Amino acid sequence: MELSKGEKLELEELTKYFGNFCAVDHLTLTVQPGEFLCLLGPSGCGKTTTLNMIAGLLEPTYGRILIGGRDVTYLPPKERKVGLVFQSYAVFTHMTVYENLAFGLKIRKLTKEEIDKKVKQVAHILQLEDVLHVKGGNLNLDQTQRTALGRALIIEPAFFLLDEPLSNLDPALRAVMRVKLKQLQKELSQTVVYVTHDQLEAMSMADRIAVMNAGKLQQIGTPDEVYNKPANKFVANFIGSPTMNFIDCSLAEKNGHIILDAGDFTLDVTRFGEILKKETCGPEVIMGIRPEHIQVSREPVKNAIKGKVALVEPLGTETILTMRVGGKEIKTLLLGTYRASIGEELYLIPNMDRLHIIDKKTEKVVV
Amino acid sequence: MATVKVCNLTKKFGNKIAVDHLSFKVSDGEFFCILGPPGAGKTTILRMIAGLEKPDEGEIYIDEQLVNDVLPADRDIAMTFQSLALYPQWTVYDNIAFPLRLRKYPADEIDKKVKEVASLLKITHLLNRTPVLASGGEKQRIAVARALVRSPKVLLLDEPLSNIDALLRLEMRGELKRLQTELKQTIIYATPDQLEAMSMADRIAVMNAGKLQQIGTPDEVYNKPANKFVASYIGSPTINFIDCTLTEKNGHIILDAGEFTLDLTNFESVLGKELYGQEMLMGIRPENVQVSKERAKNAIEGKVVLVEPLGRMTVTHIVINNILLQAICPEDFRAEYGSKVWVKFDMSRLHLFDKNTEKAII
Amino acid sequence: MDLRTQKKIVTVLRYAILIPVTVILLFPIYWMFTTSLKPPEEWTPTPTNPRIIPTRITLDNYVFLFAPFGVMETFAQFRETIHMPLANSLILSGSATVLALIIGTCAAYAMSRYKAGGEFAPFQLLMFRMFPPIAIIVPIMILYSALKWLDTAHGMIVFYTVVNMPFVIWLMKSFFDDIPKDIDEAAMLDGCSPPQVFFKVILPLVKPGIAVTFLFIFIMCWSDFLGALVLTYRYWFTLPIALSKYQGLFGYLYGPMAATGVIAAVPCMVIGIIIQKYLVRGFTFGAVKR
Amino acid sequence: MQNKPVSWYKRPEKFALLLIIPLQIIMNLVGLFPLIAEIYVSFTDWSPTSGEWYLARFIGLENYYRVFFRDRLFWEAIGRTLFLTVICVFTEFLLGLGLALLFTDNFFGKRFFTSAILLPMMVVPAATGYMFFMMFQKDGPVNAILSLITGQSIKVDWFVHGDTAMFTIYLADVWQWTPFMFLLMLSGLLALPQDPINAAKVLGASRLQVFRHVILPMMKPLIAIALLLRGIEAFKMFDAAYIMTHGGPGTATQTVSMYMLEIGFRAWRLGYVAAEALLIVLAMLLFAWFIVRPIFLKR
Repeated sequence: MELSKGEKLELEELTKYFGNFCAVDHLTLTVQPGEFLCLLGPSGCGKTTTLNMIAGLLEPTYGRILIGGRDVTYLPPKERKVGLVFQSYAVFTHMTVYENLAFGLKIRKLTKEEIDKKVKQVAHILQLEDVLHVKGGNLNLDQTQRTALGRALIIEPAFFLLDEPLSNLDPALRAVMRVKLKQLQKELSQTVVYVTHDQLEAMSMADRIAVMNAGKLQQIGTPDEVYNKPANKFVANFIGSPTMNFIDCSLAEKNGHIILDAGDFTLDVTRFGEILKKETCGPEVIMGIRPEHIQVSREPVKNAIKGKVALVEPLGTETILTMRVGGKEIKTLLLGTYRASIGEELYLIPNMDRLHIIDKKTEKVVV
Repeated sequence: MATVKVCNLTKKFGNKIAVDHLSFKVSDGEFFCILGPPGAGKTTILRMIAGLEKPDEGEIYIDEQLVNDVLPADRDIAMTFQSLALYPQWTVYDNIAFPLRLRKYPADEIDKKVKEVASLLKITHLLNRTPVLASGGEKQRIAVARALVRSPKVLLLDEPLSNIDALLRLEMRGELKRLQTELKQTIIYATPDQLEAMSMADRIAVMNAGKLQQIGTPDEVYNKPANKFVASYIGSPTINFIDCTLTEKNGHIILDAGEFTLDLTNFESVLGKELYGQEMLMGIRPENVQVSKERAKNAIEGKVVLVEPLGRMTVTHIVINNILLQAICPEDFRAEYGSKVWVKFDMSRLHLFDKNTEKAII
Repeated sequence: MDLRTQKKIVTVLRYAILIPVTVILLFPIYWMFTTSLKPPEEWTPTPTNPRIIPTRITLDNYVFLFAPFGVMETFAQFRETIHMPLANSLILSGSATVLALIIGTCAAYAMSRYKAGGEFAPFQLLMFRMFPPIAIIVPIMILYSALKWLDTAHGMIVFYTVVNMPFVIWLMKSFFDDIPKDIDEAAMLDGCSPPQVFFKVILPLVKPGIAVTFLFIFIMCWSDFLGALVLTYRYWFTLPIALSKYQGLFGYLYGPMAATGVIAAVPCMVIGIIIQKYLVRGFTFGAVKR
Repeated sequence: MQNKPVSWYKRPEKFALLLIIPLQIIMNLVGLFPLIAEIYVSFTDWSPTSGEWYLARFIGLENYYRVFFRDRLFWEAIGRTLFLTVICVFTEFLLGLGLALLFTDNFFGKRFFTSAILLPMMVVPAATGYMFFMMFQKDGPVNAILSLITGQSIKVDWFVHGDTAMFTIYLADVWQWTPFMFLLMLSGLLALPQDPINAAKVLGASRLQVFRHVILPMMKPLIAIALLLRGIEAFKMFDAAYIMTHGGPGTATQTVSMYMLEIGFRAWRLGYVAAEALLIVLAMLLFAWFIVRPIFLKR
């Protein structure tokens, strides 16, 4: 059997209302064949609703869904051939792994021999041969997950929909499964739409990430793009851990220099002058900088910000320092173990190339 | 404020040994973490100290006094539960005031103390509401406030941050640590999350399957793990383990991993002759693996299977034949699936474990 | 088939089944209610007129039951008032329910939290409830005839308390089990002694559960037929017995009989609708929650 | 701290004992003591009309011998009750499950229909008996409606013939207890995890296939409990049936409970009924221990 390759998925203006509540708002996006797309957002952002509409479990209020160019918006799930893997895996606990895998084929009335052949093949790919006759309820998490994958894979789906498939695993296993899943996707060149609220997972696996919030698409781009060039404050805040520092500032011009004034310190941002003039609505802005883009020095340095250590959190691989600058708190992330005592005065050196300036009104990232 | 000492503490549930001859001492004002995976016996330890569970063996001392037979109400210990166990029928104020009322404090003193602790934990605005409607983080604060209000000798916290979302957890972590530093409260804190333990604790007791694995400061357990379990449990991404054997060749001590060998002659002093020929487990943390796209002397060739750009760093998964390695690379490191890279280890940060006993040798 | 067409078909089918089923299910109740309000000439249908809708509504049937004069004088020789059975039902059901609740709630807490009475105690109670009541009544008959408790209020109250005890224990235990044990333990660490935990913290928490159990046990006592049939004869018989007794006396006076039925049935129906959500829990001894 | 004396009732074990003692007293007084008396009485020919129970004549195993070899009516009543139990419970289960399936998603009037369907189970069984007694009279509404539908004059005397009388009892039980099955099945359906059902849909299963292959197997434990509980209750069948037929015509609709009532409390042969009651209790105990307990404890 030649397993089918993934197909293209298009969503056009997809919208879903529950009563007056708009769960998904004019969502338009295209997933290319063989692409790994992550739908990332906090819980309640509409990603599960989107997924249910794609699978055919929910009827959209408005908009179209196309699979491989075919309009499936109002077709029942049966005619869509979507490989859906649930967060809970939803393996049939009363059936053996074999019966689980065979389910989709039995429904389609394939002959016993065909079913047997395909089940054995999929079981081989997913290394499920040893547990074929174990009941679904007696599997461990890892096997359960592979069974769920296999059950979806066997019907030769047009593409895969994965709903937080790793959130039930412990961190160590999660890291391993991330690698395995990604490898499998590459080898079978499947199209995958992967729903998650974990930005780390999205960053590490996706070809492209679609960030959603409150039913709206916030940004779509490669992991590097959403990390380095977030479109707005929401994306900047949601991606990256520990989260980006946000400091309310105002812009002012002094002697031909553009100054970012945070009250307790100022930064010279003349270099962004052109863009700032064009894009901001007023002097009120938010400065955003990731903790990993702030260096720390014990000696005074030019352009550095003086602060006091408020908290030291050694995490082994890295250390988080929380610094108090005037009335504000700024977090910095340093690789390795950094020893500092609480109350100690240190100098913070922000990496100006990595500085973001966000318009306070529109919350758009300007720089 | 008080000290806690447990000696030979043992608890069995049926045939299962939940806690196995555990001894430790927590000094006055210390932030002591009990770290371990689910089922390690963390909660059972806290429950025994609180008096909710009777130990099968061993003694518990609070301030050098044996408390094995003292009712929980009389031990002067406070504990927060994983489920928080707030009283849903009362307001937040009454929840916090309850322990004081039971102790027959005068009303004005209760009022003063409740308000004090509420403002300390920033929940003053919630006092007249029921806890049912509070958010996860707020409930957490209410539970801590209820525990702190009567200044107990010891505060036991059972996975207090496990039910709140990741962002808030980070914030609460800092706040709890600051609170403890301010109040100098003795805290015993149980958690399965190594990051929490590392960032907050003065000392960490790592537990597994009821047995104590190691006690030490965060630095000690991270840099000098006592055995394989501690090494693998602490640190994220997790440490790499590679099966290998120790041999001697021409006066050099050689670690043979099949795909590559390492010269360990520098460690001669700790590697006794009796270890030669033994099966070993080499451990190296991902940050001590250097990856280069260029061939280099003494570097080992491998193939990239996954690049995880995490923003501040890039975790690269590499296979050397059938050995899987994780390495932390600079944030701008990128490589194609399947491309060749060369790997070097930081030999000063190498760990070596006996494969049978899993005890650390280096 | 299109998702939207499928939905329409399902909707049509659903109502096509539900409406006739509901009509059939409600018809007997409807018939009893309307008959209790019909004048004598409309009690029985005729070949041409099934008399489904009464043409004239009257309260005579109820007056006939409560006041021994004035209405339907033709049937005067059959007259029996229902003051006594109604009062008996109220007194016996009320007292037995309170008694069962006090004893049962305490015991259920002890079983839920302290496993008092051993692991099998709750199940033994359940088995007790499985026997046909007639098999339980025989030994009680022996006891009561020895104690001279037959046809007495205290005899009936104790009887109802005992036969409904399994319901109280299982229901209350399921309500206690719903409260995490952590609450008890938190209260203990806050400084409560075990009695204080029970009375100050837990009991107020299960107030809704106690209310539900009270109503449930009340309808169980109120509905009892066999117990009262065997253990009472003259003074303490209850409404269901009255229904059966009068059926022999004036069985074909459908109007007054239907009125008696309505009086017996209404309290249970009202209570049943109030505690609808908990009925499953009650009848399955807390095994199935909703 | 540690030497403070603690009042005895504050010790957890003592307090638990204190809470459960009233239950022990009342259950043993009304449960255990009479049971012992009953066992004794079952070996005598006691009848309350002939004097006190402890003075009755001891006749050894004669009562038991008669139950097993001389009492055709008793075994007929058992057979009849079992037959009724099986067909009633089976019908109620099918109807209840079928109705419950219509209620798994939202539709207009859901609350009304739920309450309407539940109403019959809240009617006092004795009142149900009288309701059906009225309805199935020769000049009652059932005959009238049947006449209206068929156009012929139907005058069935339902309670005069054994078969039709049994049928009315069956109908009354189904009417009263289908709502209970409905409620149980509905709560079971609503508690089912939705993911496996959706998974089956996405894999291409039709509604019927989802029901057969996924919903039904997942409902199995609940169905077992429902059938058991209802079966036990149905076996006790008495109230409504007694009011409708009094076991008649003859003994054609006599259930076990009715038969024992007749022998024990109309003919006053209490020694003999004690033996029968003990046998039934014994049978139920075995049934409970080996069949009910495993199923119930699994929940």
